[in-house]
Amino acid sequence: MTELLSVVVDAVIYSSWLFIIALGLTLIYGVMKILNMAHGSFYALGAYAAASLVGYWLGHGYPPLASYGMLVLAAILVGLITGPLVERGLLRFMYGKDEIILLLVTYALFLILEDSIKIIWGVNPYFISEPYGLLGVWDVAGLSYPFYNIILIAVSVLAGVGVAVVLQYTRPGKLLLAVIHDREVSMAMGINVNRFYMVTFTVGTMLAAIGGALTAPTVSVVPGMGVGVIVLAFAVVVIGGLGSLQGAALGALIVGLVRSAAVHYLPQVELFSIYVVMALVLIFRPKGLFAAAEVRKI
Amino acid sequence: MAILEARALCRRFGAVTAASNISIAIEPDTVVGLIGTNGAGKTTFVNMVTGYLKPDSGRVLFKERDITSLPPRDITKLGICRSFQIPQLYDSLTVFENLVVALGIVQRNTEGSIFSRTFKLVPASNAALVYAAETMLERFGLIEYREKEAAVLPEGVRKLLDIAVALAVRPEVLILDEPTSGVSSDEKFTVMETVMKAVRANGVTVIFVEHDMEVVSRYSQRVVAFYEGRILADGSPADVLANSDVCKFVIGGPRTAHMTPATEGRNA
Amino acid sequence: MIGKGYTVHVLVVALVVLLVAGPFMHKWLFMLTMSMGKGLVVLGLIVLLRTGLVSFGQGLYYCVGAYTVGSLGQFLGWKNALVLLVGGTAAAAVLATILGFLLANYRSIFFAMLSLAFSMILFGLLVKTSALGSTDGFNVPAPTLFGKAISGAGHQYPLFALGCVVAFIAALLTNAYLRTALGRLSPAIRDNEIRVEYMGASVRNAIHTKYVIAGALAGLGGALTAMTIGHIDPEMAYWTTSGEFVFVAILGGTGSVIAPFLGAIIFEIIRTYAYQYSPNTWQMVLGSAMLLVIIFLPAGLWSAFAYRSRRG
Amino acid sequence: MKKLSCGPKTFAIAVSIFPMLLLAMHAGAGAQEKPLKIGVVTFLSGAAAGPFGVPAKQAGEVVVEALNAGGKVPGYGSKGMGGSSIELVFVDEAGGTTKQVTEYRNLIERVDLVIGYISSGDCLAVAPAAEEMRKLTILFDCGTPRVFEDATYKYVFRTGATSTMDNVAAALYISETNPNVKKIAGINQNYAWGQDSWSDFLAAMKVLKPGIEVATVQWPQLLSGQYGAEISALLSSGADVVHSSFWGGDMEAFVLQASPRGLFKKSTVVLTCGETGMYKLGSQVPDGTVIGARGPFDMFAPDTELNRWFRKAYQDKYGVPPTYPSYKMAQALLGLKSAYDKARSSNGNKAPGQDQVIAAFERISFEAPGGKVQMALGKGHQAVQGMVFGTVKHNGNQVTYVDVKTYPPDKVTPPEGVKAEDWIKSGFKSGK
Repeated sequence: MTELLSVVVDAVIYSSWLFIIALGLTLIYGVMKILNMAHGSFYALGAYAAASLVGYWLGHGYPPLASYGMLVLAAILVGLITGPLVERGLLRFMYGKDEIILLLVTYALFLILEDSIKIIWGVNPYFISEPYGLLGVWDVAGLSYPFYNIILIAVSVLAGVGVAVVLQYTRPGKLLLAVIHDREVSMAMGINVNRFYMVTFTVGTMLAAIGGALTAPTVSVVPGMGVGVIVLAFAVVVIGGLGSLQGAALGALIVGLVRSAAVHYLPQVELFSIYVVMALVLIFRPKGLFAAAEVRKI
Repeated sequence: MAILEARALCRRFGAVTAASNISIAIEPDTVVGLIGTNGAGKTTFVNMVTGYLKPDSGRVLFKERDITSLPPRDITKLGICRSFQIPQLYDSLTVFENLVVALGIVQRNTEGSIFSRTFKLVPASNAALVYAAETMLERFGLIEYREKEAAVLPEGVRKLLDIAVALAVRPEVLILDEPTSGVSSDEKFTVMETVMKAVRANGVTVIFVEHDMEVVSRYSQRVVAFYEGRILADGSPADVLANSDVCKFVIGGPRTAHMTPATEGRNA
Repeated sequence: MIGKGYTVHVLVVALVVLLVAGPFMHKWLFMLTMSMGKGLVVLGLIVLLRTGLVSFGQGLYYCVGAYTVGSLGQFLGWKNALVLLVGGTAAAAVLATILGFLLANYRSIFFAMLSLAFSMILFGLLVKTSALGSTDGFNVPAPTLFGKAISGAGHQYPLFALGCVVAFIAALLTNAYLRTALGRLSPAIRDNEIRVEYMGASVRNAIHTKYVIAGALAGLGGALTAMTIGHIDPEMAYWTTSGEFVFVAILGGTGSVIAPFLGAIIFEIIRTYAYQYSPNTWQMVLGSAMLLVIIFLPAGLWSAFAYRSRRG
Repeated sequence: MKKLSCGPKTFAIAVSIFPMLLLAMHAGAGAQEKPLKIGVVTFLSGAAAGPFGVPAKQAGEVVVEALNAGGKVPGYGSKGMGGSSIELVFVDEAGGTTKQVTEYRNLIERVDLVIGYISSGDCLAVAPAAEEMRKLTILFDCGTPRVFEDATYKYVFRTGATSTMDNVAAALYISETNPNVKKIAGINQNYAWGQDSWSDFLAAMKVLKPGIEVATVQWPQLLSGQYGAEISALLSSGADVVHSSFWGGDMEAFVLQASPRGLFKKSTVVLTCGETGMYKLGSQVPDGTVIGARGPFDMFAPDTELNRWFRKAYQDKYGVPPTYPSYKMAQALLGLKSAYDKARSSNGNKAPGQDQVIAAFERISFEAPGGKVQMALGKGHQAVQGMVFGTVKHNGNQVTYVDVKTYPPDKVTPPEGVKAEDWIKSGFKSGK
């Protein structure tokens, strides 16, 4: 029983981490129809930026508690700089090309960013573990978890709800939904699709960066940390249904649960459990769990 | 005996009844016009006959064979082929290639040794195909567009090519879904003329959905009027077009051909 | 469309040139043989790409082909290169036929991700199989032809020649196939499946066939690569490997059966020099090369070599 | 969208040309007179670059600089190697075995011999290629015993001991320091390295402590970075000892995530590759953690003149102390130098040919910063060395090591011709 509880707790923590990243990915796909391979690099950028910023902050003996603010600030900076730069500077010239070409463009971007990160930060690991331990631990089912995980969960929920609210209740959000639903029509309606693309991509980048920034204190920030994340996030959004918000949430939860169950009961299969799940979901729901059925006029 | 017969076809989309108890028997070598306002159920009927939609109840017979549950490709193989309200072309291929693909499949399905048919190894660029394609282009006056990509063709030409492709499949029954919609009124008759010439050359039974009553009365030997998923009238053009209900509900009804795809498209 | 008259001529000339020049470019033989292996996989990939399908799981068949060769050599002591090539291809083809029943129903990104999932599952299984050396993999004994070793110390030419001939035949057959009615369906299916069905052809069967062809070619490529390198490991089934194949496919272009081999060779060259002169930023070099091609040669490197084709 | 307006094009060029320029800059580096060119293959990118690749590369530079200057390296007075000066050509090991074999074949066109390979997979793949191309190749770090168990090579040497000794020694150390250990658990990366490490450790424990109980074995993915669930499983497993062969970032992440959750208090954690993280992470590694350095390296290295020189030279040049990969690279270079100089003297002080060097290399024994190294196994091609483990004890804010135990080679490595697996299962039979 207590083990079951810890399975769930571990799953929730892992899922919320995954969701933040997948959210950005699914948002970008939903609006721009780009499956962004560089998402993992944005995640890594977030982590490195956070490491530098928090390192500087604590290095100068500023109040440790504020380092949480630094984490978020780092992510926002990365988003605001990288997002527009990439979208305006590169992607916008690619719109209208095949999804696959766009995917390879982002793959090329990923390769370039990986080395850029290396050039900027070098290959040695960065540590900023203070924020992780700072708040102490809490006990669940006889196991202690750092409070930091609660921040992670909170941010993740916040991000999800935030995006949902914006889409549902604000005018730009509704317009964005229109773009997601039918690009041509919304263009005809005179919506400035390009601006939406830039904003969406920036927000998506920011989300990836937040994921990275929040992970930084719990890991050693090293080159290639973003690579593994890409396929994980892909699996999540595909399971959930590309471009679907609740899909990403459910997908993350499923992946999280399966993984943590595997770890606790069948560690041997952890390696490919996620892909088995993805295959099974696609076999029974060919377009993922929350796929929008499209009507083909003839 | 009828070559194509629909028996009591019914189909609903949620609250909308797109077809209620539609029964038509069509004789070989006739030209039948289907008229009716938007949403009257013409396209739904065509879609059910050609297997794109399955009726909720009722049957479709081709030469007394039940084809209700067959997928479009099998129905096509049997000899019923259709054109589309929105031309369905291979946009990245040239006009010529569009035809070659179609002819290639027919050739594959009908000619060649068992082996080459099962393994589909009839090379698609052999003289026979090219010749066949050329003649089609000739007949439909598409020669000048031979090497143009379908994507860049003007709407009228797209319509023609769409029909040409349907005809290339060598159907015994050809169903044209609004052959002249989106075609400028002065082009309308040229389109129909070319089609009819080609059709007569092959001796094909034609069913065509049409909004333009002049076109209908000029080319059809028989007219079926649809209204709210029912058949309002069925008979010679003169009788049907004179029928009071038809005048009231169909011809007098809103003539909004330009929004046809949008509205009827949903049913498709 | 594909299959312009000159394709065959170019293939013949290329084969002759390679076979004749081979003995005089010892330094390059290995790299070229590798490119042939990679090119074969990509050749299969363009059959799918022309149909509008992208597989991010060709590594699955590449790996199956390689492991078949490896296992036959390691455990059954089979060394005959031809037998091994056939074996690898067959194994891959069988698997592709089975999975094809499922994958033929998928399109676009879902096709890509499902194929990726399958290859990652194989990767996981191999990593778990310590009998096959887990991630370290194992070495493949040098293949023989007519009883003679055709690779190894000093004389790589025979294997290189074999690779060229195999690639040549594969390219020839694929080219012929792409010109058949079914082959010509590829762009039609990509453009408009409904119309294809209304021409009396089964999109599903067409895609299934193409998937099997792609799988078989990937298996062949894997088999050839395994013999060339002499070592195999699960990395061959990892998604990055499959990604590289797509990369090469786009690099070379899908316009001709020659493009994959061209793409593979140029890819190898770029990477080799990037490794040599820019060991710290070789990824960046590859990435930018990709961008340049996508921007300036949207139809792939091939379009630069071929005379301006209609859509070039 | 097929055509692009001029603006974006020029921009795109800018974007993509920049790296090309970088490439061109690198291309500038050429060669002079006729030095001994050594290709050095280690990780310059990816997760293994920071902990292994770069420290090894830097050690290579330090040692070669000193050797070329001459008279700097204690015990290795003569200039260069076999008379000629040394030039290093670095290549990235990242990208998997397929790429590495290709790159190896390209590399040997440009160099006289090759030192390299951290990944066991690469070692296994490259060794046959080396034999085929008849090129002297020294494996300096990879751990798998399979290299010389599955085959014998003429042109391939390995100057680092196999990973067998890490885990056998770990088992010995545990059974001595925790005599009443009942339950053991493991968390190892789900690939060959992790699997072999665990199976060696487990087999050894079974021999040393019959009836030992396995609480749980965790197999997270390589570079997964998220170990929350695994740590929960380990915590609830109630194991006395947790074995982990995690390296680099994974090891560091594991420590960061596990230590606040009290795993290190609950059980004794053995980190067979812990050493690389200690300088940056020391404060985070709780007392009682058992640390290995994959040999008598770094803090476990003997206090010799050579070691003092190496530490100082490295520290002076790079501002950080050398870690075990640095030691292993130095070891490879010094072993090679010993062989070259020996071959030269037996060649009437003329520059020796490759075969003479190989003959001299076989069964040689030489001094390295880590102490004496003997090329005892694999027909004289595989080094053996002692293994050391110690326990972390914080002394104020300074990390010290207590209960440091050294195990001689014959205690932790199988005799010639015996597979490590069988040797362990047989209860470490000395063979003689």
